[in-house]
This record gives sequence, structure tokens and C-alpha cells, in this order.
Amino acid sequence: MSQHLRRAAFSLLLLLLSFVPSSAQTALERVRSSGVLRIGTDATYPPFENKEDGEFKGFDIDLGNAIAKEMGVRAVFVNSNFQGIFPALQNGSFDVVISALTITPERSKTLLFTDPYYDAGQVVAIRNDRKDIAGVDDLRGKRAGVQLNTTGQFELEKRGGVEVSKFDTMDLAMLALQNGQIDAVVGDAPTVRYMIRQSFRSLKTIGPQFTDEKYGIVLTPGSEDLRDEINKALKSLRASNYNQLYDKWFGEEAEKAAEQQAARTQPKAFDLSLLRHAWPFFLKGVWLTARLALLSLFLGLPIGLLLALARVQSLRLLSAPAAIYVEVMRGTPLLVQIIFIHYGIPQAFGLSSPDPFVSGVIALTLNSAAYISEIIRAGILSIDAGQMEAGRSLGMSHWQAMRRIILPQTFRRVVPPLTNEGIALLKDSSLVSVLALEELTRVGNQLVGVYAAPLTIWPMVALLYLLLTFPLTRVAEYLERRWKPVTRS
Amino acid sequence: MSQHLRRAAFSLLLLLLSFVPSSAQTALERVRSSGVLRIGTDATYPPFENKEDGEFKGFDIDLGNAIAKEMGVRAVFVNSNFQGIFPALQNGSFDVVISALTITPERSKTLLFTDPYYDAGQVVAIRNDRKDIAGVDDLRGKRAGVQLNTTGQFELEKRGGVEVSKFDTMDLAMLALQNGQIDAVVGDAPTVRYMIRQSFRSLKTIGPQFTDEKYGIVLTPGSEDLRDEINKALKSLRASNYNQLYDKWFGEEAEKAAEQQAARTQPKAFDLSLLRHAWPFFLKGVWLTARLALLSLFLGLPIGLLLALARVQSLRLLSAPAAIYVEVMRGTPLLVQIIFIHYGIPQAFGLSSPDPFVSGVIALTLNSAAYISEIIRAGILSIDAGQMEAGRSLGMSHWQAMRRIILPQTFRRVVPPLTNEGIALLKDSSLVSVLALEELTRVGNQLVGVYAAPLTIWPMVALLYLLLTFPLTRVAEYLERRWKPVTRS
Amino acid sequence: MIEVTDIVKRYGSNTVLNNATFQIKDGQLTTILGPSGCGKSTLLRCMNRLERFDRGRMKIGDVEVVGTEDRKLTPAEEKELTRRLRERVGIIFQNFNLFPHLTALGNCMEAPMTVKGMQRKEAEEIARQYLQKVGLAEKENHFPAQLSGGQQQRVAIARALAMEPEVILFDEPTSALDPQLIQSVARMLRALDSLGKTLVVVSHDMNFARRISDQVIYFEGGHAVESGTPEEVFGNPQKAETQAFMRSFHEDDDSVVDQIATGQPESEKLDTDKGTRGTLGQEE
Amino acid sequence: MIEVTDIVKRYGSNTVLNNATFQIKDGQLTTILGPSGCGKSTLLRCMNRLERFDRGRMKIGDVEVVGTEDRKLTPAEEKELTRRLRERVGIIFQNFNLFPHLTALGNCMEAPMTVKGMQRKEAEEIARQYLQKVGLAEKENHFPAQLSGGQQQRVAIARALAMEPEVILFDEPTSALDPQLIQSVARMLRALDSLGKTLVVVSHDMNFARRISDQVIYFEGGHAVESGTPEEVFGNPQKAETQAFMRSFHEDDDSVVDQIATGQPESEKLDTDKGTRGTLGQEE
Ligand SMILES: Nc1ncnc2c1ncn2[C@@H]1O[C@H](COP(=O)(O)OP(=O)(O)OP(=O)(O)O)[C@@H](O)[C@H]1O
Ligand SMILES: Nc1ncnc2c1ncn2[C@@H]1O[C@H](COP(=O)(O)OP(=O)(O)OP(=O)(O)O)[C@@H](O)[C@H]1O
Ligand SMILES: [Mg+2]
Ligand SMILES: [Mg+2]
Repeated sequence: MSQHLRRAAFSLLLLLLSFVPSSAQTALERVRSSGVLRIGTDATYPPFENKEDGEFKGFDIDLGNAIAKEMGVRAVFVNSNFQGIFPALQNGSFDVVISALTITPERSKTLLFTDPYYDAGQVVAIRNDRKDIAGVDDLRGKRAGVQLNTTGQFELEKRGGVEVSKFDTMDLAMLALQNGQIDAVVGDAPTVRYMIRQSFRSLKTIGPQFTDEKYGIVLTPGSEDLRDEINKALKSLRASNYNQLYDKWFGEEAEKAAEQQAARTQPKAFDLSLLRHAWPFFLKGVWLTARLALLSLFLGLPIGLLLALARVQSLRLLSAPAAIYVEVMRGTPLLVQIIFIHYGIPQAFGLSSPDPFVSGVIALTLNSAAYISEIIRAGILSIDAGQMEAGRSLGMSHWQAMRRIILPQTFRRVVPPLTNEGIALLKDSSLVSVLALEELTRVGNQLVGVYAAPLTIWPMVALLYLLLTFPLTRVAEYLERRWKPVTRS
Repeated sequence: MSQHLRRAAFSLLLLLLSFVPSSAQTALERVRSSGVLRIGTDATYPPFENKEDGEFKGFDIDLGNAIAKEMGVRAVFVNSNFQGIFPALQNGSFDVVISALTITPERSKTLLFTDPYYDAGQVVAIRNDRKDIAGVDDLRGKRAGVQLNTTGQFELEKRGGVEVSKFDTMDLAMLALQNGQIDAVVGDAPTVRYMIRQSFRSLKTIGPQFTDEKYGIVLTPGSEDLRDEINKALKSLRASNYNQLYDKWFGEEAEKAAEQQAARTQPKAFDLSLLRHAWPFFLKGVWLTARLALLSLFLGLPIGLLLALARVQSLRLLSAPAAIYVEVMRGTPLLVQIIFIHYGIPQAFGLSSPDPFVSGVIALTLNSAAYISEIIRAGILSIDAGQMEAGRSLGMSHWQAMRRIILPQTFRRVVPPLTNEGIALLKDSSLVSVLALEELTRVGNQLVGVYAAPLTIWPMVALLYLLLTFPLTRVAEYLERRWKPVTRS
Repeated sequence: MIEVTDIVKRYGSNTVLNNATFQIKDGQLTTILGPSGCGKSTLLRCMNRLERFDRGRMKIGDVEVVGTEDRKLTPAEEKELTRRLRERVGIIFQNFNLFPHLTALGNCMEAPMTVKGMQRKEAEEIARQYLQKVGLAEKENHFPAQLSGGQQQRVAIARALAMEPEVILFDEPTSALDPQLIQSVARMLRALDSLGKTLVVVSHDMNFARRISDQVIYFEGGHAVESGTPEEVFGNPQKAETQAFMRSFHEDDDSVVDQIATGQPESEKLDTDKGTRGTLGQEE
Repeated sequence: MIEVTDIVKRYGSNTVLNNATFQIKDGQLTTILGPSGCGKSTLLRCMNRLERFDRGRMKIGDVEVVGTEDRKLTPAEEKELTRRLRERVGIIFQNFNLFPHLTALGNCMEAPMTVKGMQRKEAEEIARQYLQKVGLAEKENHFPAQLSGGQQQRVAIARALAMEPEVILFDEPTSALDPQLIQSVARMLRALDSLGKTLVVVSHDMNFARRISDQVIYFEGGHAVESGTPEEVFGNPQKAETQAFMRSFHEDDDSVVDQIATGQPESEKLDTDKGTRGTLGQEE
């Protein structure tokens, strides 16, 4: 599961730990009296939990129901995106969280875990045609792909002797493996298996899970009684029908079923159902990107105009600095400019760094202004010299002629290149993610980590950018038509 | 030390392990007979080893000399950049490597290590004014910064309870700490100390090193006899003057001395001496970036021109597709295009991925062509309709008039915006690092990891980009002057 | 033989050519006279297919063009038509439209090279020869922006002549020329004419027109009011419009000068743009 | 009073104005005649400070300008100078230079509004009034590209007049105009002149010049060869150049027509660009 999400959720958690709602009843009493066990889950992680046309489905769901049954109550599932799930648990929106959560010492500090209910170890994936690798131990001296900062990576590095290629996202690792650029991939068993079924039919997992991450059910500290009750339930389940439950979701025929199902949808089409879960993230990203780009464009235009004007007039005192500014701002990488504006400058003046968004907008503005100025300058120079002469001869000052005669003719000419710049800004804004701003590209990366379908998420991201540029280009087209110079015929 | 470097070196190593030169003598015999111990080192990692005006300096250097003395031979140091150091050791360019190398099981598989000679554990750094943190255990519930994939991160995550912020590079973590965005930084003791001395005087390290990474001297498998000899030497050194040697470089007065020295050069000026070590890396990056950008620009120009021509003529059959192409290529993020061209398309057609460089150039070309086409189109539209009429009335075909009358006038007008595009390409080429191409930006990131001075490396990177754009802008200026339309006065 | 029959050309609601009809014999020099805005330039532009007319027929040599409302051409047909038309017909624009990025010489060489595929040397020769004829031999390396109005106009003439078309359309070839140049242009036209070329000249310069034309067509309100030999049209014009127009052209008749001084009423009749043409006389 | 004294203007090696010297009294209408390329436009451009001349002095009203070689002005001085000069002096360009993005009306309103800070309504009134005078009342909403050559020229005239300058420089105000319009322009100039405005008109139209001017200056090779009343200059020119130039202007004298027909030698003398002006006669 994506690092970002996990960290984000965790910080939020720490933040909210403070105000736990004080309730007269204990957790268990509450459940008993109400007769319902409210279960929070992030239904975006099949085969553990996801929503198919409104229906909760998955191993965790069945498990939740089974447990409730054992306890003689009814299970009610509440869908909550992962970032919100712990805070929601804290303020009592539900009693437990069952959402394929790994039991970690880190979390145990602040949360209450039941006994583990699922063993999600690491597995090795290879190509179907690969014969010489039978398990993790055969990876000695081979190239194995992992996702950055996941158990898989740490494990391999602990063992050593394997050349570890770290990928930003699991899917990239799988792609690399499929394309034969690496020998194997190591990752969470369920995730890997799921991915293979969904999008990488030419790969297979081998050997046993060689570590154990265990999933557990989460409660808030203080609801020990409920925890114990659930543990009892789990124990008796293990004794009875846990196994068939397991087989239903992870057994042979499950695999087969899934494969058939997947086979029907091969190659994986553009799966809109994902949008149902992803849209809040996308929305956030799109909104941030749009704000960054538009703000910078509209702030960059006047500055660019001034720079252009400074360069087309004769006073060296004005034109020289403008020229240098353009040379430098275009010459140096935006990333460096962002880092300097956010870290360097404040440090130089002993100030604390500004809000990342502000730094981002400032950097994008100053940078785009340089490009815009050159576009406008070219436009101004393309206007026939006779126009300025005519204006001046009528008594206008250089600036008056500029404003009233030259610039109006210039703007209609520079609409297309200015559109270029606007669109470029939309893209460049993704660089501010270095300030940990979660704009569209970053969000895409995160979601690709969550869902197994890179070839679904990336087109989605692309599409969203397309949708972002669309209004821009439409406006540009309109202006072009609107300002079309009148010609003889 | 940078992940990238380590991995790169390691893969090179594996590659070269095959042809170990078969030598009659054993390693020890060779040393004895020649009377010199040839020591390889990457003199870019003070205080262990660096070159000050041609002189090897540092703890490892002194150690090397001491060991040689013990063995009754003379030490000769050979400087080799880290990527080349193991291959060089393999093919016998020197007998041992002393270069602050951590002993890892991974390396032990393929290399011969002596007993550890230095204990480089993890330390915690905080702001001088911070009182409430006395050691790693006080980090519970605090925000601690680490470098991605370093022992520091893994340690903290093992311990848990700490909110770990992962930074791409150590220096960014230090900056964040200095700016009070995090509470502490955890990292390799020597590195952290060195950084603090060099660039972060407002920070300090606290508590003991709470892990032990040990540095060892490296030999090739097969030179066990030499290894044993060196271990003897080390043992007797520990008995004698190892401590004063240690104090000389890491003791109080060393720190003071260094601080005074640093103080003299505060705030750290643009330290050109770094260039001496970094230039080979920079060179590689610059060269790759330049090739990517220029190739794409020159391939993108004709394509862009064709697109523009397709759009300014009346046949919908040609103009419509061109318009759509532009809309889509400008609309979607270059990163996505790169990934699709390198992974998506080959996968779709069951081909294996092309060479990353090729994929990169293709993506950049197709992308820039869209922007270029809009620039040229705007230029064409800015030419007075009378010109086309005049050409046509003389019997020229639409295309002849375009080629001979319109375009020549267009190009002089679009030089500035085209320069914009060329420069943008230089920057965008950094996106191909997603295909693990080590262009300038990536190299910068790596070097910042190696050296402690972000505010030295980043300006250097910026400067190099500036130097890359410089010829471009000069040529543009020249063309502008050269093509300046003749005016009345 | 050029036959123009009932040509109609509109710009939106504004009918610029209104059933214009006339013939021009091969090898003749025809001058088109008429008040400003009566459609002369438009006519020439239509004859060169720079603009399409809405209705009517036009026959130049064996090339026939019909109005767009009568028949829509396919792009291919259109292309072929214009090609054939333009290899016969050259035009000199009222506002020159010189190529600013080329020297006077370059302006004249361009078309022969690209269209006729001449060698540089050959084209250069021809270009020089015509620049010579218009007396710009030594300005050949000036760019248009470095030339005076008259010089620009002469470059435009040379550029058109260099293509040696059968039919040449001049839109006010002398507007910016002094009497001496007007004469040499006149001489040039005559010579071309005697070389069997067909010339159509739009001009405001009556003397010029009277002096050199075989045929004069008086244009007004978008159609050819009257046509005939200079003697006929200048001597005893038949139509009222023509008479009115001619009356304003007898400088030797001093009464005109007085007219002007006093701005007497008849000037109200001098209305061509259907807008009332004001006279400061009214204010005095 | 306009005094031009020994003005020299060079383009590189090419001396365009060569010690030009003349005076013009206030409220007079002066016509400058001369062969193409003799420097007339350049002179006007210098008088409007669109170009700087190298040597000599020029006094327009109380504004004095000296050649750049004699005295270099600071940007500030330059700015002030041009401002003062241009609020007195208006110019009408040989190639109009209309503002393509503005309608005929807009072209005439722009300056009054920006420079004189008039209100839109006020400016509109004035603009309409002058468009009226040049007979373009009903084209006021056309863009330059939608206007005929003559109409464009008249918009240019109206645009300049709308600023109501004391001195008006016309660079061939009638090149694209038909006789009727030439008359009304003549009338207009007269009227302006009777309003006490000083007018400098560059023209090739002798009749026009003779008819309306108080003073005629004959220009050639960059300096004023001869100046005087129309009667003097046209009647009995003193200088050889003037005579040669005048000879080519007596349409009633049929010999000229013959000359042209036969292209007889004297035409060789008709050289203004120092380049040999070829005549097709030679080829016949
Ligand atoms: N694109 C256009 N839209 C509307 N009206 C136009 C357009 N182009 C020209 N006109 C009108 O068509 C009429 C004829 O124009 P044209 O240029 O043919 O006149 P002309 O006879 O050449 O006049 P002149 O002798 O002044 O050049 C003019 O009244 C002009 O206003
Ligand atoms: N920028 C320039 N560089 C070089 N020569 C130039 C430049 N501009 C004008 N000239 C030359 O200066 C001379 C005078 O030009 P000018 O336009 O003043 O002539 P003119 O008297 O107005 O002629 P016309 O009556 O044809 O308009 C011409 O010979 C022209 O070639
Ligand atoms: Mg016309
Ligand atoms: Mg002129």
C-alpha cells in the first residue's frame, strides 16, 4: 500500500489522537446494545475489499460478517478512504477497521490490534517461462525489482547478494519484469498475485511467502473488551469455516475464476469503476494543479509583458537587466528555482520557509514570465515599423503607441505560443511536488501504487490533464477567431 | 553514500568479475616484491579521503600509510571515481581499496573485507536550540527526517513510533531541519557531522551512534594472504597509535579546527574544488542532456513545420488530424508519453522495450513537435495576406509561395519562441530519468547525495544548464540580428 | 480575347461588381477609368482569380471562369484553373506587395526561378533587364524598405513583367510616379502592346490614359458604363456619368479652377461612394 | 515660418538630402515637385522627426532642430523636441500606414483620444466630420483591408486632419485618387490653407500643384533646385533641370506624344536615379 497514503494517514492520526470521544459505555456495550458492529473499510483493495456496483465484496467483508454473526450482531460496513479511516475510527464513526492493515510496531503504539487474521508475506514473481528460479534463495546475483521502501526491498537488502532495482511503483517493477529487464519481483503476496491476475498474465509467483506480514483488525485504544470478544470470534472461526472462506478468495478455483474473469477483460480496458474510488484523490490533484497553473499564468503575463516592453525599447538601463533576467530564468531548471525559493532564499535571510503553495506559485510565475516575455517580444517585433511611425507622427508617446497600436495587434498574433506556455505551465506545475504538494501527477503516482492497473490510472491522469488543457485551448481558439485580422477577402 | 552510485558500481562489478587477471604471484608476494601497497580510493568523501590541492588527505589516507609502514612497504594512493573503483580493483590497478566502504553481506559475497577499522553508526541531529531531545529514544511521536533507503530510515521504521519524513537527499533533510519543518535528522555519523560542519552550523548531533555500520578495507577474492597481513597491521595499530589517528580526524580539536576552517569560509562560497571530483559525472550528464535535447529539437522542427503547414491550409482532411495531434500531445503529460512509448506500446505489441535513450528521444520529439507547430503556425498567420497573393499571382503554387515567400519571413519572426521551446526541451529532457537515464538533473541529485553541499551542487547544476542554453540563445540572437527585417530607418 | 459578361461580386451586402460586361481584343491596351471605390481593383483581382466572383462569366484566352453561384469547383479543378489562368495573366498591385525579405533583384528573380524553373543566372539576367527598363538598375540590391514609393512601384512592375505573361493587369501603375517616369512607363506599355501583349490598366491619370490606350472603359458603381477609343470616350462621352466625370478633367479650361476655388454646387453631383462627399466649400 | 537650411541626410554612402534649403511662410500652401527617389518623402519624414538628418538646421515655428552631427541630443531632449514638433506637425504617409485593427472611424479617433485626451463621443464627432469631408461617411465602419486604395488614402488624410495640426505634410495625397476626388482634396487643402494652416504637399500631379499652390519647390538630387510661385516655376523655369522636367509636362503639346512613341534621344537626359533609365525604344 502506498507509502504516501500510509504516512499521510499516520500523521493525521497523531494529530487527532488528542480528542478521543469520551463515551459512557464501553465499546463492547455499545455494540451489544445497538446490535450492530460498524466496520470501517477502504473498499479499494481487492481481493480484500472493494465495491462492485454498490455491493461490498471481498475477504475482509466476509470475515467481518462472520465475526459479527459469531458475536450475534449485524455487521454494517462504512466505506472510508484510507486517509480518513483512522480519524473516523477515532471519532467513533465505526467500531473497528478491517481493511487489510498490516500489524506494525509503529501502529501498535497508537492503535489496538486483534490477533492476526491473514498472513500476507512476501512472494517472488517471475516470468512463466523462467525455469531457474524456484524461490527467494535463487535470487543470488540476479536482478530483482521491488517497490521503493516496501518490506520487499528491506528484506532483500537484509539478505544481500541480490541486485535490487527499486521502482517508484509496483506496476513499473512488474512491467520491467514482463519486458525482461529484471529477473524477478518481490512484494506483498496478495498485491503481487492480484496484479498478476489483473494485468500481468505472463508472470507467476513462486515458492512460499518468505516473510510474514500479518493483517489484523484495528480498534481504538480503550476498547479492549471488544478486541477480546473479536479475538474469541476469530479463534472459533479458525476452528470452523475460516479455511473455506480463505479458499473462496485465495484458493485455486478463486484464482481460476478470477483468471477467467480477467481473461474476458483482456487486455484490461479503461476501467471506469476505478474512478468511483479514485475520484476524490484526482479531484484534489486537479484542483491544486489548476490553481497553480492559472495563478502563475495570470501573474506571469503582466510580468512577461513588462519584460518584453523593457527589451524592445532603446534604454539599455532597462533592456539589459530584462535580457539577463530572461537568460537566467530560462537558463536554469525550474526545479532548482523552486528549491531555492522555498529553502535557499528563506535560509539566506534567516526566515522560515513560506507555505509550499506560495513558493510554488512564485517560482512558476517568475519562470514563466521569462518565456512569456520572449513570446510577446517576438510578437511586437513582427508588427510593421510603419505602425509605430504612424502612431508617433500623430503625437503619441512611445508607450501610448505601444499600448493602443502595437500591443493590440501583437496579442492576436501571439495567442498560439502563449497557449503553449499556459499548457507547459500545467505540466511544469508537477515539479512543485518536490515541496510535497500533491498535484495531479503525484496523485497519479500514488493511485497507481494503490490499484494494480497502471495502464488504467496513467491514461486517466493523461485524460485529466487533457481536460485541464481543453478549456485553455478552447479559449485560445475563440480569441484567435475573435481577433482574426480582417483581410481583403 | 548515494544509492545510485552503490548500485551502479555493484552492477559494473558483477559484470567485470568474470575476467580476473590470472597472476603468477599472490597479492602479498606482489606487494612485498614491489615494496609498494597500491591503495585505491575515491577522494571525494572528507573527512575520510579527499584531495586538497593535489594532496591526498584524510583518515583513510593516514590509515593506509600507517598500515603500509607496519608492513614495511610504501603506500601509493590511486584516485578513482566510485563507479570505477571495483572494476579497477578487479583488473589489478591496485591491491586494496580504502574508501569509507561499509561492510555489507551483499558485498561480502563478492569481495574480501578486512576487519572493520571504523565504526560509522547512525546519529541523531537536531537544532542547537533544541532541548527536549537527548537521543534517538526521544524521537517517539516526533518528525524525523532521513534519506530515502538509508540505514537511518530502516532503523527508525524498525523502532517505530517516529514519524519518518523521507527525503530524496540528506541535504534536503538537513535544510528542512534547519527551517524547523522537522524535529531531527538521522543518518550516517560521519556524513551528518561533516555536513553540519560544512553547511549547517545551526545543527548539532546528540547521543551515541545507535547502530553500527563498520567500514572495512576491500580486496579481491584470492588475496587472502594480503588481507591477513593487513589485519595483523590493523591489530597492532589499534594497540599503538590508532586513537591519536582517530582524534586527529574526529576528535574534539579536529572538530574545532574544522569548524574554524569552515567558519573562515562561511557562508560556504561556490566551492570550485568540488568540480575537480564531480566533473566526470557532470560531464556525462551534460553530454546526455545535450544529446537528448538537440536531437529532439532538430527532429521536432520538421515535424512541427509539417503540422503547422497542415493546419494553415484549407483541406480538412489534413488540418483536422494535425489539430487533434497537437491538442493531444500538448494536452497529456510528457512523463506519461515517455512511459507509454517505453513500456506501454512495446507491451501492447508484445515487443521488448527499446533502448531508453531512443524512447526518450522519440517521446521528446513527438511532444515538442506539437508545441513547435503552434509557434510556426502563429508565425505564418502573422504574415500579411498580400504576400501570399503576390506569390500566387506570379503563378506560384500554394506550397511554392509558402516555401519561398511566407516561411522565410516566418522564421525570422519565430526565433524567440522557438528558442523558448529549445530551452524547455533541455529541461524536459530531465523527465527521461524515469527510464533510469542519468541526465544532468539526475546526476545533480546523486552528487548532492555524495557531497554535503547542496547549495554548491545545485547552483552548479543550474550553471551547467545555463551553459547549455547559452549557445542556443547566442545562436538565436545571431539569427535575430542576421534576419532582422530591413526597415526604412 | 478577354470577355467579361455580367460579373457580380459582393462583399456581404455590399455589391462591388454589378453586372460588369466588356470585351478586350488581344494585343490591345485598355485603360479602365472610374471613381475611387467603383470596383476597379476588385475587377482586376477577379481576373487574376485572387478573388472569386459570385455570378457571371469571364473568358481569358481559352480559360473560362464562371461565378461561384453558377458552378462550384472542386479543389482540384480550382487548382488547375488558377494555374492556367495565372501563367497567362500577371498583375501589378495597387499597394505593390513586394517581398520585404528579398532585394529588388530578388523580387524579380523569385518567380522565374520557382515557377519557370530557370537557373539563377538566367533569372538574374531577365530580372536585371526589366529593372533596367524601369530605371532601377542601380537599386537592384536595395530592399523594398530602402526604396522610395516610386521605386517600389517600378520594382513591382518589373517583377510582373519578368514573368512575361500574355495579359498584364496594372492597378494604377503610375500613381507614385513623376511625369518623366510616367512617360517611360507609357513607352514601356506601348512597346509591350506592340509585342502583342494584352494590357489592362487601371489609372486615374487621364493624360496617361488618353495618350496610350487603344480602348478606354469607364467604370462606375461596379459596372462598365461606357467603352470606346480614347477619342470617343474623352471626345464626346455618351453617358451622363461619363460626361460628369470628364468635365472635371479639363485643366486648360480655367473655369474649372474657379469652380474649385468657389466649390460651386455641381460638385454635389460628384458622388461615387453613394455617401455624400462633403466639401469644405459648404463651411466657408 | 518654416526654414530649412542646408539639410544633409545620408543612408550609408547614399546621400539622399544634399544641402536642401528653402523657406515656407506660415499659412501658405507649398508643393514640392520632383522626380522619384529625389528625397521628397525623406524630407517630410525629417520634418516630422521620423528620421534624423545628419547636418543642417530646420526651424518650424519656434521649434528648432539641428543635424545629429552638429549636436547630439539627450534622450530627454529628443523626447521633448519630438513632442513639441509633432503637436504642430501632422503627416500623411505615401503608403498610408493605417491601423489595420481599427475601423476607418477608429483610425481617426485614436489620436484625439489618447493624445488630446478627448472623450469618446467628442472624438467620434470630430472623426466623423473629417471622414465626411473626404466622402467616406458611410465607410466609417470598414476596416482598412475592406477599403479601396483611394478610400484608404482618404482615411489617412482624415486621420491626420483630425489632430488639427498647424502644419500638415502630405506625401502624395492624390496618388490613388480620381480627378473628382483630387478636386475635392484640392478644395480641402485650399480651405485649410485659408484657415491659416501651413501645408507642404509632395505631389506628382502637376495640374494639381499648379492649381492650388502658393509656392512651388522643385526638388532634385536631394536639394531644392528652384522655388517660386506656380506661374514662375511652371511658366518660365530658370534652371536647366526644372526646364527638362517641365518639358515632359505639356500634354496639349502633341510633340510629346510623338517623343514617347518614337522614344527619341532626349529621353536619355531624363535621369533622376543616376542609373541609366532604359527605354524599350532602344530595342525597337
Ligand atoms: N473585404 C471587403 N469587404 C467589404 N467591402 C469591400 C471589401 N473590399 C473592398 N470593398 C469595397 O469594394 C469597393 C471596391 O473596392 P475597389 O478596391 O475595387 O475600388 P477601386 O475601384 O479599386 O477604388 P480605387 O480606385 O480607390 O482603388 C469599395 O467601395 C470597397 O469599400
Ligand atoms: N533605408 C534606406 N537605405 C538606403 N537608401 C534609402 C533608404 N530609404 C530611402 N532610400 C533612398 O533614398 C532616396 C530618396 O527616397 P524618398 O522616398 O525620399 O524618395 P521620394 O522623393 O519620396 O521618391 P518618390 O516620389 O518615388 O516617393 C531613394 O533613392 C531611396 O532609394
Ligand atoms: Mg483600387
Ligand atoms: Mg516618396
